[in-house]
Amino acid sequence: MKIVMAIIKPYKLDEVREALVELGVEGLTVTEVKGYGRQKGHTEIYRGAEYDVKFVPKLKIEVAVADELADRAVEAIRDAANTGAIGDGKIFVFDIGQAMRIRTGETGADAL
Amino acid sequence: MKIVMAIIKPYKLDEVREALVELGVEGLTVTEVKGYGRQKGHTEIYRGAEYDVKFVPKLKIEVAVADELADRAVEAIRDAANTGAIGDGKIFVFDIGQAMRIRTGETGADAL
Amino acid sequence: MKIVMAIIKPYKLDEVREALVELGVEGLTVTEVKGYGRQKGHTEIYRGAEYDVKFVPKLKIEVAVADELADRAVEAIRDAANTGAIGDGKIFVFDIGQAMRIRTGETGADAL
Amino acid sequence: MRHFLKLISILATAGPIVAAADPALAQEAALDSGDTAWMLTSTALVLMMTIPGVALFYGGMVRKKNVLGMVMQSFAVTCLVTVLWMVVGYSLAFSEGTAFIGGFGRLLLDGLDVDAMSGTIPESVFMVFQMTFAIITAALITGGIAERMRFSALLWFIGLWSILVYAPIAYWVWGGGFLGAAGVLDFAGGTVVHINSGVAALVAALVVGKRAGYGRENMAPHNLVLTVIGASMLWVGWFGFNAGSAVAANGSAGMAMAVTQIATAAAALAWMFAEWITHNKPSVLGIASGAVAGLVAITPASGYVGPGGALVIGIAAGLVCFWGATVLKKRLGYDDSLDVFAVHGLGGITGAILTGVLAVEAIGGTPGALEGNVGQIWLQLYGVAATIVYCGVVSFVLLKIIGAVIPLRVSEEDEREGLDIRLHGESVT
Amino acid sequence: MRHFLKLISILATAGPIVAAADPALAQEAALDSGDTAWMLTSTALVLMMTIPGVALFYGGMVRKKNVLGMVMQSFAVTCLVTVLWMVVGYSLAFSEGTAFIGGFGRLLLDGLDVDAMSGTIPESVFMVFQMTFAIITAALITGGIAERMRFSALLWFIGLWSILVYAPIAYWVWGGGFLGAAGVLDFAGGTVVHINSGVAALVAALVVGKRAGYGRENMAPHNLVLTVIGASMLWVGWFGFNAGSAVAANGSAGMAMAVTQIATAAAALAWMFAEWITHNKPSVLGIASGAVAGLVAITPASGYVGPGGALVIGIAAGLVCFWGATVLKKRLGYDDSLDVFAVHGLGGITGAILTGVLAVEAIGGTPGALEGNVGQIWLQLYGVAATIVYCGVVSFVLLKIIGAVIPLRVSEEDEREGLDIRLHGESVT
Amino acid sequence: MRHFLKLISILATAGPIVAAADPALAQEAALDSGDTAWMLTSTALVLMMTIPGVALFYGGMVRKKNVLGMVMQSFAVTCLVTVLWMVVGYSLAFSEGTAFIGGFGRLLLDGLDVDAMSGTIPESVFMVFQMTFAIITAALITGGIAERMRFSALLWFIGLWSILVYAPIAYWVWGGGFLGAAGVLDFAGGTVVHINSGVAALVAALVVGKRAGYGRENMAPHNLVLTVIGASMLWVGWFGFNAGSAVAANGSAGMAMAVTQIATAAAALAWMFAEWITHNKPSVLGIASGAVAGLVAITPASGYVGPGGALVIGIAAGLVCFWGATVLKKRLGYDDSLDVFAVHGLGGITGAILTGVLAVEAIGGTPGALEGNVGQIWLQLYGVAATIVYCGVVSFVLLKIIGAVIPLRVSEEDEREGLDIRLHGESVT
Ligand SMILES: Nc1ncnc2c1ncn2[C@@H]1O[C@H](COP(=O)(O)OP(=O)(O)O)[C@@H](O)[C@H]1O
Ligand SMILES: Nc1ncnc2c1ncn2[C@@H]1O[C@H](COP(=O)(O)OP(=O)(O)O)[C@@H](O)[C@H]1O
Ligand SMILES: Nc1ncnc2c1ncn2[C@@H]1O[C@H](COP(=O)(O)OP(=O)(O)O)[C@@H](O)[C@H]1O
Repeated sequence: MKIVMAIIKPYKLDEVREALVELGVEGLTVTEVKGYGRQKGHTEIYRGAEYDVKFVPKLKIEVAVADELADRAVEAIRDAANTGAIGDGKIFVFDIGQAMRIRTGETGADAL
Repeated sequence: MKIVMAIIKPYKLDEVREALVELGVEGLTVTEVKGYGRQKGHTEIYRGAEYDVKFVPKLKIEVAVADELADRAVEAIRDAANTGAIGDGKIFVFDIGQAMRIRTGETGADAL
Repeated sequence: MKIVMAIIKPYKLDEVREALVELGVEGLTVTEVKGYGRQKGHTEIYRGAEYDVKFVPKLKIEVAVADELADRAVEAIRDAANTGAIGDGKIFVFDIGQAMRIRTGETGADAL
Repeated sequence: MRHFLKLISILATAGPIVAAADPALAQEAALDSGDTAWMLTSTALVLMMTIPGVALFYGGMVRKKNVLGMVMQSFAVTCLVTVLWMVVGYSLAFSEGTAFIGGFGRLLLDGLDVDAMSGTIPESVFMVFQMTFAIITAALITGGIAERMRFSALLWFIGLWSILVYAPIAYWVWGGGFLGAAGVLDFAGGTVVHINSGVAALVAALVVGKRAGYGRENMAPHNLVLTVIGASMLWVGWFGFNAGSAVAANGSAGMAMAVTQIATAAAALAWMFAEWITHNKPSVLGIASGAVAGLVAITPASGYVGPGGALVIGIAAGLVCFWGATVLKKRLGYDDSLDVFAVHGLGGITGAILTGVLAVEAIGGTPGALEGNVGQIWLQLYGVAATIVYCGVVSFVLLKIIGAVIPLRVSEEDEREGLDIRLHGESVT
Repeated sequence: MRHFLKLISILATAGPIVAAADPALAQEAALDSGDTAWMLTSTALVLMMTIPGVALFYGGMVRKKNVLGMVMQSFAVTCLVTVLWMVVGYSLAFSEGTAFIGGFGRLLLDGLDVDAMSGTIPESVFMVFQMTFAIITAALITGGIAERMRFSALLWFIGLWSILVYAPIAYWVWGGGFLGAAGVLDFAGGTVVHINSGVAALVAALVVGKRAGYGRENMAPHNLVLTVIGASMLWVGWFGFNAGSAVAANGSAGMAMAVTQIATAAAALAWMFAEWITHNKPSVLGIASGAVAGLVAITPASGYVGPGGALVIGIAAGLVCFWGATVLKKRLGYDDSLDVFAVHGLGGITGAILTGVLAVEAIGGTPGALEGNVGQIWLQLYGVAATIVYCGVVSFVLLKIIGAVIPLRVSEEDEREGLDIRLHGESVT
Repeated sequence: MRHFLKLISILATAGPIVAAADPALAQEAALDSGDTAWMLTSTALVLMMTIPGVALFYGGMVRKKNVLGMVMQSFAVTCLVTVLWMVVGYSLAFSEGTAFIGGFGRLLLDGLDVDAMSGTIPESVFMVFQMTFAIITAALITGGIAERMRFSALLWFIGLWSILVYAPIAYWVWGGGFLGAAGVLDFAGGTVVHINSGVAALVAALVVGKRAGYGRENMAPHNLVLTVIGASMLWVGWFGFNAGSAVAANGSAGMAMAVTQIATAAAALAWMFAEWITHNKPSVLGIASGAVAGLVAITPASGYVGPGGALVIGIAAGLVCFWGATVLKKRLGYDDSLDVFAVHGLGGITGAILTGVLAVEAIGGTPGALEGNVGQIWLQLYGVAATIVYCGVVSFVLLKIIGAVIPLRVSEEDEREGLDIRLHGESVT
């Protein structure tokens, strides 16, 4: 099994979720994060003081999938999250050794 | 070493933490996340507009443990977080190649 | 490729980011987390009720780097985040199988 | 009531000759410290309705990324209208003129010195009291174009609107103009303030267009606690608005306060139960919206009806505005973001008409249809129609002209990222 | 003081015969615009104490998932009690009746027309002023059952309670009933408002039961900034509450305001230092709670004591209520979520008794124990006991009856997820 | 104006002989219920300026970890100054004394009984009204040392300061002291309140030192919605501050309200446009700061200038304070965290001087330089200088003495983690 972890623009969440669900994915977990990268932040001004806000709000999506689904999940996320603009984000994939559904104790692909 | 990463219901945090501490775990890291899965969200109504909130608040726990502790940590989390109801969450386990304690520079199992 | 994941004290973020940028890292992702460990939390008192807040605010930094950069990234983070006080945090490193830049579809080290 | 007092004050301050000629009149124009105390207070209360009242009521309803931009609009409108009112608005609305517009006698407040009187209170107080009405009317409009209008375009629109739409309509009803003369009843501003702002907001929402993602994306209010604070301050401040419109601390003010309280509570409960029945849950946004609907509807009636009439007006307003915000708006498909038209426009119309039905001669001096004076309903409709037509047309033209010079909307990227950061360089953490 | 004024007003408005017979009395009943101005203002201030005052004071103390439900309760209670007061409450509390309950002479505000007077102010103003007291008393109760009571059951309870408990007790003390007649001193509502709401909240907390997880889970207040705003508005509004209870703008009102300010500050400091000493840190919740405790305790005394007495009452209230909220509550183990009993119940009792000790004849016309009138303490205890017993019993019975028909509590799942989403379909982001 | 009234009231209450001797004077001292109503209201309004006004205005500007500590300071200062004012402050500021300090005639409010008068209002009301001025002046100072001062040291400083600095300066100007006698004009507290607090805050900021990380770390305001609420309440409450300083409900009060409104709006717009031009974006913090700058600057002038003068004062204050907060502060490098000196100090100086220029004899009885009385400018500068020197020196000495006993600052760890958790054991989630 693998975890596909993607950093995306926040307003793309619904599209990404729908794309994954279409693939047959039944669950995923989302975290609010701040990203630093090529996309620039903004400047805030308070009376005399200027603050460069270097980080941009992003969402991190983590979805655990069976090995055979991983590539299609990556493609699905890419298609849904791609706008062609700087800051669209990244996708990383890594292996997991075990998965368990807490409610039932099922493990492996059944747990997803 | 491994990282055991669990998605749980928020109010189970204290029980899970205590179960892990009993096992000898000395640290862990918690993140507020939103989960999508079999458990349904809710509907919010504002004047005429209805919004389906598809995501449910969850907590993600990450705990790095020595290899030999991993299975027991999974069991401990499962026992503490299980309510038998849909949405209890998942546990994933993956390998880490290195760990370091920033303060001392210790690495490996000593760092945990 | 590897992901270097560090739990640090919040006010160290800027120093850590700068240290990584100096190394040539071009992006990273930050998450607000709460940590449990040797560093104690605090007690809050509300009228008669006392609540032990067991968790301490921390930041989690995730940075994907080419294999050859991983060790230097760990060192850089360590140097920047180290204050010598309890609670400075941890660094974990794990392998990723794939990385993709959503905007361009580039993969591997080019995606970072 | 109000323009009557105003007339008296104009007569009374018309010069020492008049005053000397008629001692009874002169006496009416003597300063009453109690009336003055209440009007000073009312002025503070009505200012509080806009800042922080409307600012919070609206600020809580937008998405978090736009909250500062939203409260900024109420605050900036307050400042802008203050200066314009001093320069020209007050003169156009309350100095002697034709049937349609006041004159330039009070330009830059010329002649408004420390002894000038308006009835039993200093004219300075009357001038600021009326200013706070001009302010809130303008601020209410910002709810219609929330989350997308360019700040500079908004300032131009509001500035011109307050001179070209608000001042004339205030004059028509209270300043000595044709609607007041015809006998249209509007105690505290059902037409002047609420129908006026509701129509302007609707026109602006249509001209500026819908928010990006409207109907698809989640645009839920980010913090209804702010909205409840705002609604509460509107309610409390409205005592100054309605009871203050008696321009005296007397039985008329007392009764205006009583009916305001009753109608507001009734409307809030009506909306709450209507929502509870139709959507299964009573919401805090619903009850707060209902309260504002009740406040709006009782406004024109507050010096003319009794407690029973207030109950009827409240229930009617709660139901009509609920229908407007949940059914009508959906059906017509416009994006009046914070329902200014549904609450202030429809609420104002409901109140204006029911004033004609429920007015009690013993209270405000004019009987309504229930006391046999059916014609009052037609008079009220006349006032409503005049306001809707004039406000609608001029607001539309103004927006088109401004839009030809500056874009009315922010860029899509600004809208996406939020007005707070993009327009004002600030954010709430 | 108040029921005395009320009596005068009843006499004075009893008919032209009386008035004609005694010109001095007739003069007392003439409208005073200054008094009216102050009472209009006071009414606005006391309404502000509940919305947004109590709403925020309480809203900040609950967990985030329940904040909208909490402010909703204050808002809905305001609306409900307004309508009930208009329909029947005012008549039961302030129209002529027996020793125990008023009559039906003012049902639906019958006869309260625009010229009706109450002392030197319009009766309409007096009626709304008193309404705001009925509102806040009911709203205060919601702190006892916060975070778990079913909204519909709460509305039934509050509605019946305001008719069957509040109105009679108000009548006993101020409306012409037996407690006032006996000489019990309660200037602005120590018994009627505070002991009453405190006892009702305690009974409700016991009957409804503890919150799920109470004593184990972290139930820390989610946003004390809201609580401080609420406490501040309570403080400011309380000038209307206490100084307004003089029903005039005179020296009595001025002194009531002065002693209110002093007692409040003293109580806040007392609580703060007590906490600083015993728990090592002065908390903002502590100082705000202390201020409210002081406001509560000075309430019955405010027209009767001087600055020195106020200082004593403030310090005593701060310490007693601190002890109640931190020691007594723990020992007895009930879950009065937001300490309504500790602050309003105990604070009210402290104030009622100390009024008997510290009253100054030269100020309010009645001497206290320190001036030799020891019996006043017993009278005060009599008032306290009557209120506790009647309120306790009727509140209990009401809750049991309602609970037999509708569950008083939400389901455990609703409680876990929060009232905002589950009962009202909304959330704060 | 004010000390003039005060003198009258002292004369008038000096004993029955005086009163009997001069019926005209006696009549002036009769209670006026309208004036009293307005002063009761004004007192409530000015209290609201501090809690929740200043508390929120400041609370929103600090980082989230310090917001409770910040609002706590305003709240605690309110309580502390209340008690000290009652004990000694009022006596020192307003009872008969030398040219430099009042006497002990009103220690513990001795002799201030329910019938004591101050002009046409009860002295109790005058005493509390003045108390609210002492409160806000002290609370304003906390902005200078925000986010780093030890709470206990702050209480010591504020307590001593209010006795040793505030009370004397209030006496100099309003209580019968040498500045008032010399003819320095300060209608509502430009020197006494604003220059005073601004200078004290600057001195404290310098003595206590910069915040850790100042100039390097992001110290952006965490929630400007709170700041806007605060600024709005300051604005609304300022009607009580300025129009209340007429100590009557009359034309002077009315004109004071009008000029307050105009100057505030003008200053807010001036700051907003200045920022828009120089930093490309109009910020909500900017417009709110500008409004406060305008309120400050019109304070000394409010009973003396007309609408035109108000416009000039407003624009000048907006620009001067904008420059102070954005340019001067950067250049001098001090860390006056929330710009108390730039807004209150510089705004107060601007207003004090322009009062000397723009005063209109027909309004306040004294002509300004524009009406030929150039000497008034020198008088105003004299008042400014006396305040700056005395306040600066005594504040400095006080801080040095306190700092020798208790550390003025929290530990660096406390500062890092935030005052909320470390000093008060609470946090906002
Ligand atoms: N090396 C990295 N490791 C972890 N996250 C990264 C890395 N590089 C970029 N990111 C994340 O991806 C986001 C987008 O990256 P950015 O460089 O701005 O644009 P793009 O992906 O289009 O080149 C960043 O905001 C950050 O959250
Ligand atoms: N494939 C997955 N990848 C990542 N997270 C998942 C996945 N499936 C479920 N989750 C997480 O687990 C939570 C619980 O899953 P859900 O399907 O609702 O219930 P259950 O685990 O009881 O079957 C989800 O809210 C989500 O956060
Ligand atoms: N085994 C672990 N797994 C995951 N995170 C950990 C682990 N141990 C510590 N942490 C994280 O590192 C932080 C610092 O750890 P702590 O024990 O307080 O201090 P130190 O790292 O200096 O020994 C914790 O707050 C927690 O977030």
